[in-house]
Amino acid sequence: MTSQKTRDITARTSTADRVVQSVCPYCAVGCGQRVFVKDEKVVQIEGDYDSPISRGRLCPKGSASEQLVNAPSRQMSVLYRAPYAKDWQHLDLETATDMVADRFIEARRNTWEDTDEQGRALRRTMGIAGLGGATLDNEENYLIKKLFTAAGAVQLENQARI
Amino acid sequence: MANADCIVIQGSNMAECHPVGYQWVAEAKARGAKVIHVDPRFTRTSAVASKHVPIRAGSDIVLLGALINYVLSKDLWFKDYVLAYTNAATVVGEDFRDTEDLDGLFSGYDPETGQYDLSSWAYEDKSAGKGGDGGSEHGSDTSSRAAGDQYGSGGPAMDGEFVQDLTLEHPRTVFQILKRHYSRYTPEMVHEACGIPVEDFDYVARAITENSGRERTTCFAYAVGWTHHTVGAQYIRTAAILQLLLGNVGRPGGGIMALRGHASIQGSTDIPTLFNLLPGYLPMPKAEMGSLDEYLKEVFSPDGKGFWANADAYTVSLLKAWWGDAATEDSEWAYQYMPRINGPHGTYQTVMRMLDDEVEGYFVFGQNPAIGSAHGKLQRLGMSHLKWLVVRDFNLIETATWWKDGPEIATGELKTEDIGTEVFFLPGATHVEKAGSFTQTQRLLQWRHQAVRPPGDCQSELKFFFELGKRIRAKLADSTDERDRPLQDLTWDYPLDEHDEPDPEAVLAEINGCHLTGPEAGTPLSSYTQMRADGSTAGGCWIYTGVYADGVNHAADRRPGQEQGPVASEWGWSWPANRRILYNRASADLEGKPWSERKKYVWWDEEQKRWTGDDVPDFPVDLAPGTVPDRDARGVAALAGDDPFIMQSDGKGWLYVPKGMVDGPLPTHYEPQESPVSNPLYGQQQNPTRVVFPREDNLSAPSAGTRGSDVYPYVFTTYRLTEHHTAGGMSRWLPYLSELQPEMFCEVSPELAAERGLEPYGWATIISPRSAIEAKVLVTDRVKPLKVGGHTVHQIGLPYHWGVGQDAVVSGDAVNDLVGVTLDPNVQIQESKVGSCTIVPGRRPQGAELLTLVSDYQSRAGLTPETGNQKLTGSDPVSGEGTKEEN
Amino acid sequence: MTVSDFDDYRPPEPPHSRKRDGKRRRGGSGQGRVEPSVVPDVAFTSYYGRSVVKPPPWGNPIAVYLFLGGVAGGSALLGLGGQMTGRLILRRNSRLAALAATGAGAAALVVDLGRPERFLNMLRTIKLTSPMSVGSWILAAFGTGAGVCAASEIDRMTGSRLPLGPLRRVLRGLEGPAGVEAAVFAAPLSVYTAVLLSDTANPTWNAAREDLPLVFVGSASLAAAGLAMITTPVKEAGPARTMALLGVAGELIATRVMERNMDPVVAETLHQDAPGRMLAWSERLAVIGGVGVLLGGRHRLTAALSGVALLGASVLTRFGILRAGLRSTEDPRYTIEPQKNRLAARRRAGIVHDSITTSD
Amino acid sequence: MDPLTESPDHLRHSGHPRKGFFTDTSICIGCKACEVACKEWNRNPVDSDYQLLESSYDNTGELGADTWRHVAFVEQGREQIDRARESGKALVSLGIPRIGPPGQDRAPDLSNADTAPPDTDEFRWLMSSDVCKHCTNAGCLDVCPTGALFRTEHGTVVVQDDVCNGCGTCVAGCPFGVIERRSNGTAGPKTDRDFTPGEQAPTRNGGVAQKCTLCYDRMVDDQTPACAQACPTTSIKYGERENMVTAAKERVAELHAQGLTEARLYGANDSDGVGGTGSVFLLLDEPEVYGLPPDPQVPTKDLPRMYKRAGVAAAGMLVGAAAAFLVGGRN
Repeated sequence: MTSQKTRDITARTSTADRVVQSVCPYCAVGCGQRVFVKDEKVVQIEGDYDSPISRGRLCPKGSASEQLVNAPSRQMSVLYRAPYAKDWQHLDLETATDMVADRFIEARRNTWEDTDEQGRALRRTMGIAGLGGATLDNEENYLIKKLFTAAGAVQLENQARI
Repeated sequence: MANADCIVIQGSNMAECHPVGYQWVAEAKARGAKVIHVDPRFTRTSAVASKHVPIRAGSDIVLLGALINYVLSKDLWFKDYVLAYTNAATVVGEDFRDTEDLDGLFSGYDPETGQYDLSSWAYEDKSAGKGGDGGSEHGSDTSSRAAGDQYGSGGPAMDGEFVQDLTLEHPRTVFQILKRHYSRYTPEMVHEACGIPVEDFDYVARAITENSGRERTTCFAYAVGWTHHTVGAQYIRTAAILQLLLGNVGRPGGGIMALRGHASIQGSTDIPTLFNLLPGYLPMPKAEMGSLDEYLKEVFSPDGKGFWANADAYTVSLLKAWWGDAATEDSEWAYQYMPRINGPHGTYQTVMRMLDDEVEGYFVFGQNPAIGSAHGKLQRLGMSHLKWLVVRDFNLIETATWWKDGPEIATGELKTEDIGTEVFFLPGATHVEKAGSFTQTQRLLQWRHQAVRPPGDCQSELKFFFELGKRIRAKLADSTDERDRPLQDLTWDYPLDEHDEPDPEAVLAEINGCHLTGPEAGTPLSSYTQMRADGSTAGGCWIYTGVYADGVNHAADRRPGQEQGPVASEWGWSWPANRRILYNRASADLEGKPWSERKKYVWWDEEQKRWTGDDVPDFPVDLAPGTVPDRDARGVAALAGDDPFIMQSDGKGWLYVPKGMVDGPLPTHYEPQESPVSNPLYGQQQNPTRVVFPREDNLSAPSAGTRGSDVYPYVFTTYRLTEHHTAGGMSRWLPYLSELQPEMFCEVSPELAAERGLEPYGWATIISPRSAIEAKVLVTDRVKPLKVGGHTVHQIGLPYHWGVGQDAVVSGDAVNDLVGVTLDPNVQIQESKVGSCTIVPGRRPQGAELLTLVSDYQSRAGLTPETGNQKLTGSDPVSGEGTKEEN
Repeated sequence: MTVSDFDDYRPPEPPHSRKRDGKRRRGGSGQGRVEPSVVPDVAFTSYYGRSVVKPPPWGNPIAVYLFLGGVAGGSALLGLGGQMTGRLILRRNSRLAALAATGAGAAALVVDLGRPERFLNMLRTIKLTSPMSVGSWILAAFGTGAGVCAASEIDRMTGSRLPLGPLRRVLRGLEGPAGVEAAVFAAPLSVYTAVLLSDTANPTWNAAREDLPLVFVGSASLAAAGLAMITTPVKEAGPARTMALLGVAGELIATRVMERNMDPVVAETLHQDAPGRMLAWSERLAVIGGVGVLLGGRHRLTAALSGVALLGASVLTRFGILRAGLRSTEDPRYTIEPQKNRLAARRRAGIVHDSITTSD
Repeated sequence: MDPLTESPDHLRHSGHPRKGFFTDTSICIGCKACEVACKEWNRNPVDSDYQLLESSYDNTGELGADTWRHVAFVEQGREQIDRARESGKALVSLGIPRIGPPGQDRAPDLSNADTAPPDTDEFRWLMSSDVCKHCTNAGCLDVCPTGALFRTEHGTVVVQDDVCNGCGTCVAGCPFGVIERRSNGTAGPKTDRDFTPGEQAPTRNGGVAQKCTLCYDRMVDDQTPACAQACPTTSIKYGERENMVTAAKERVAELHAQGLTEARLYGANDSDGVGGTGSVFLLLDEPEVYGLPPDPQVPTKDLPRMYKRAGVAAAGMLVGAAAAFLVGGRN
């Protein structure tokens, strides 16, 4: 004797509004993922059968991708810690981006090196550094490298060396 | 890998770190392949391997060298392959001296600089009749120390013609040098240095040699267990030599597979966020490369063979992509807009500079250096010297919060109210909230489509950095300062979607490149062979050219795997030119026939007069076997029909590296920076060219036999667990993963537990010369004490995922606090896989007493910044000098 | 665990939930609780000493229900006896006791449900394979009869002041048949809980399946009789005294038989720790109550005190049996050893077709 | 087979073959992807106070209301390996039944098989992903009073969350210790919104018996259960139960042929105490090593006898009561 609810049961993968093909964000095997979206929320992420790399399988981290996206402790607003402050304060995104741009320009001016001691051109700043990239997209890394190089900020590194 | 007959997993815990990749190993094993796991610990990989061989951390080159010796001395090498496709027959110049002659040093060592002059390693030049040069100018140049990959994916330029002896009998052939170099790497030496019993060595040696040759192939897989050493790059070289000798490169089920830890870590070296590289492994300009011509001369030799000879086209196309119309022939294609490097500016050097207050601002995106980088304390202290810090992540990782809850706050070394660093935490978008491509470990680009919009303030890096660039450019729009010209002239106008997000496909199209002039102006390039050095093409990363051929995003190709053959070339796009196995010309013999039916992959089709097979041939498609190039030909045209290694400047697989590696043409065993064992092979204890940082805050433990080495008698080795991701930023905040591995622990053998009175699942404190951490104790037979050189070496396993903070679901002490900073000279990667420590029962002290504990042990061992940091330890350090004078 | 001076610097570790303590246990129970040695002991073949079967989430209310169900059943029988032999006080008191015990017992049952608001789902279906389902229907049927009887008694006690109107005649008319109906379900009510416990994978309860019903009817009888001896004057309590003695004798004998029929390893659980002490005291109280009835049953105070002792004995029996069963799941030995033994015995007897472990 | 309890021919057949798992522990890498994939799909709460469980790499301990897949980790030395080999060999020599035509049912004689295959170390680390057995004769289902537990058209055993009233009888009825009542006391803010960044997912079905559904909701839409889909090495296989049993038998024969006499099947025998299980396992040691019962029996197997004994007892009580009035009435 089953209840109506039981008789109506269906998988939320079947009722999703759309399924989007993606790639696992954790390690470099590059397992295929299917992202199921319902009401503009990610309701399930599972392996993509079609992927010849992973054939639908995922490791525990890949299987936890939905929780990565919908993590209970995920931060979704900008936080700012002023010099010597004891705690965070909120800041709107516009202001924060603008402040970072100002600081970028200022640090670049402060620490610009035109030439080395032998007079050879350096055209760079050693006052700005960047770290990251191994979890980013190629397109993102490309823009970062392009911007940093054009700005003369050469100290850009990522996990590949860590 | 599924095609391999024997798989050696060494320096990687593949089943734990790449479970899904491991399915191919499991499949191979189910088909009867032998799987051998060489690792200090018995891990989940060992549990499903055919055999586990425990090894002392940091002694892998002895094992691999002994396997080379086994193959050579038992005459088990694949003769046709080696003669045809490697540089075995090439004769090395007479000035070369091996480590056998100089007790652990090669010729050319300069004790003043701690570096090699590479000139004596060169091949014998036909025309000169003696040691060819071409290396000397590199060798003497300090900034070439930056990295081996300075020279792109294919190694440095080689000029001239070299003497060969196909009988291999000339004593200075690479083959004979190799034989002699590894002659003392015997099974007994393996036992002595690695703690591997002779029977186990025999097992491995038989397994790989019986499973190599025409009919069978053996595959090696490694990960950071090999790279995280002061001789890391040479670990991989050793395996490469072995694989070349066995004929296992460029063939199905062969090769050396790098197992990388991050979704796009391959991509982030292809399109590098690295100080020393430009996209496509073009080197970053150095101070002495004042003009584009000088730059290009350094990058490639126009007389060399292969595809690197076109580096001028790749470089100009890159400059055109970045500076568009401002890149003209007259302006040297805007070469002068490029900043120059004049030394290693790696992340560890940057941290040292932070400590010296020379760095104002630091962007950290998707990384957690406070936990994940070696010597966590230096990282955090470094950040406390910054003016501003931008952290972009999903969660409040320790790198964002060290100023209020880091370990240094607890010890009193830092006070929140005294830290002047401004910290911006900017939330990032997850992989489903943005579109873009990842490049996985086998060079395959796969596009991710956007599923949902990022919530709240979350932004993709693409959006953030595009926006940042826009603002910087706007603020500098009116500047007349020459130094701002590169920013003003930068091409920075990507189409936006309805949410003002830059279109990632447009960026991919720029990376792919397009024709700028002629009838095809504006159409995407379909291959890097179309790139020109005359400004008629643009392209941001030549090796990725073709991914956007015909205006189609091939990274997004998704023909289901089940509808395709085993190579599945219509899923994603792999560089270069969608090839799945590099150098696959080597899967066929000299005549272009497959070495065997069982292992056929790419072959010469006599009727169609072209290369064909399961994969895209990694070779000029119509270059017939047996073709002999013109003497004067250069570049691709200079390739012979039997030069499968098309990216190497001589088209051969390199057993011996005359240029490109700064710490030796052949891999040689050196002990780690910290080791309880004396180098059993040479008087030279450690890699003489390793990069050291002798500082009060970066002390090293004394090596075996020196004063105080008994204070830190145990070896620790670090690793990852399946359930977590590196420094935990993407796993310790997830309850489902945190509950599976909730607490920091250490793994010790029952013998060590008994020796130190450690209680199972009780607490222990592990003390290194840098810091002390606490961990729960897992007493297990999976860690075995090894008999090395007559005494017992205890190893302690430490997973490095945890960190001290308040925001994560689970936290714990960070292993990287124990690790010091000493780097591999080729690639500037730190030695975090092995170090010296001691262990005591119980929890560690809190607050300032922690510092007291650490300094107690330091003074007991008599540590000074010089300890362990002498580069030369050989019996006769002058001999290196002497050789140099002979030159 | 404190082995370092520095341990004191730390805040105490957070207390673990009970469940986690259960998960956390390790070490072999084959050798009892061993001190942790340097190498974790894996000689005893269990998975880190964790239980194989789980204890049902049954707390004290269930033990109370077991007890009250017995009291209700026994009381209904006394009530019917009183009805048939004209012992009006005994009838009244027993009927009231039956209803009160049923009501309180049902309440205890509901309280222990994970979703009390869904208690009516118990009557959603009839399943013979489920003693709980069968029991729910028994309880419902019994409750109906007992309710009618008690309502009638209450009405009489209040001098027919209940606003029943014409229903009073119906009530009076149904009273007699209802008493019979309740009595029909009385014994099943007292006994089904034994099947409920035994029809499980619980080592103790399942091993006791042959004789636990006898123990439970004994316990029910002596409890109901004990209650009647408290509530009812000695004059009318004669049958209760007899029933008490029969109950005591029945329970004492049945318990011994039960133990003898149980797997010797599992039988240990009836003697260990708190449940063991409860069962031992239950026996003592039963004996004391019985002796009290025999020697002073006609003395009002002695009878009442004996009644209390008997009620106590029944309460302790129920708590003891319930808790012994719950405890038996904590140590995997009580699951694994008997199973291994019976498997080996079957194999020795040439029965090899029914093993869950097979070689192909 | 007892008419009171279920048997294979009592399964409701509606054109659907019976589905099940085959968990081949010999290729399990202990990655726990199954545990996570299961929790993700079924929205099960965390089952942990975030401390080491002192059981090798196992930190979830056992199956329960919140953990429907559980990976066991067992570290063993030479002596235990030898014991496992011996017990496996003994099993073969018993001539334990095989299903199939008689006559050809003898396995290759392994009594003299080499018990030390060449590559085996002195040490091994067993990993095994446990799950609800979906028994042919399911104790939990039998004893459920509300009908909340039901046999699906795929032959699996599933709890209807909206029917169960949390009486807990099924918990006692399961011989494998699988099913459990979910406690209400999960920490964290109570919310109904799921799949929302920055918010704790709600804990559903508190107070209700919970266990593996073999992803019934996925199965009705012809999808593979989450754990089997995730499993990187196909240690967890899913399909028609008949095929699973066949695959299991082939695999164990293969391992035996390699000299691995310790390999054995668990749950593939339809004549066992629970009529065979829907989830079949290949184990490398005795079941209790993995926390599995060595000889489980569905409790309802003895139910007719128990009812009979209860009848005797009830009759005794009635007789006693009657006697009380007859005897007691006189005094």
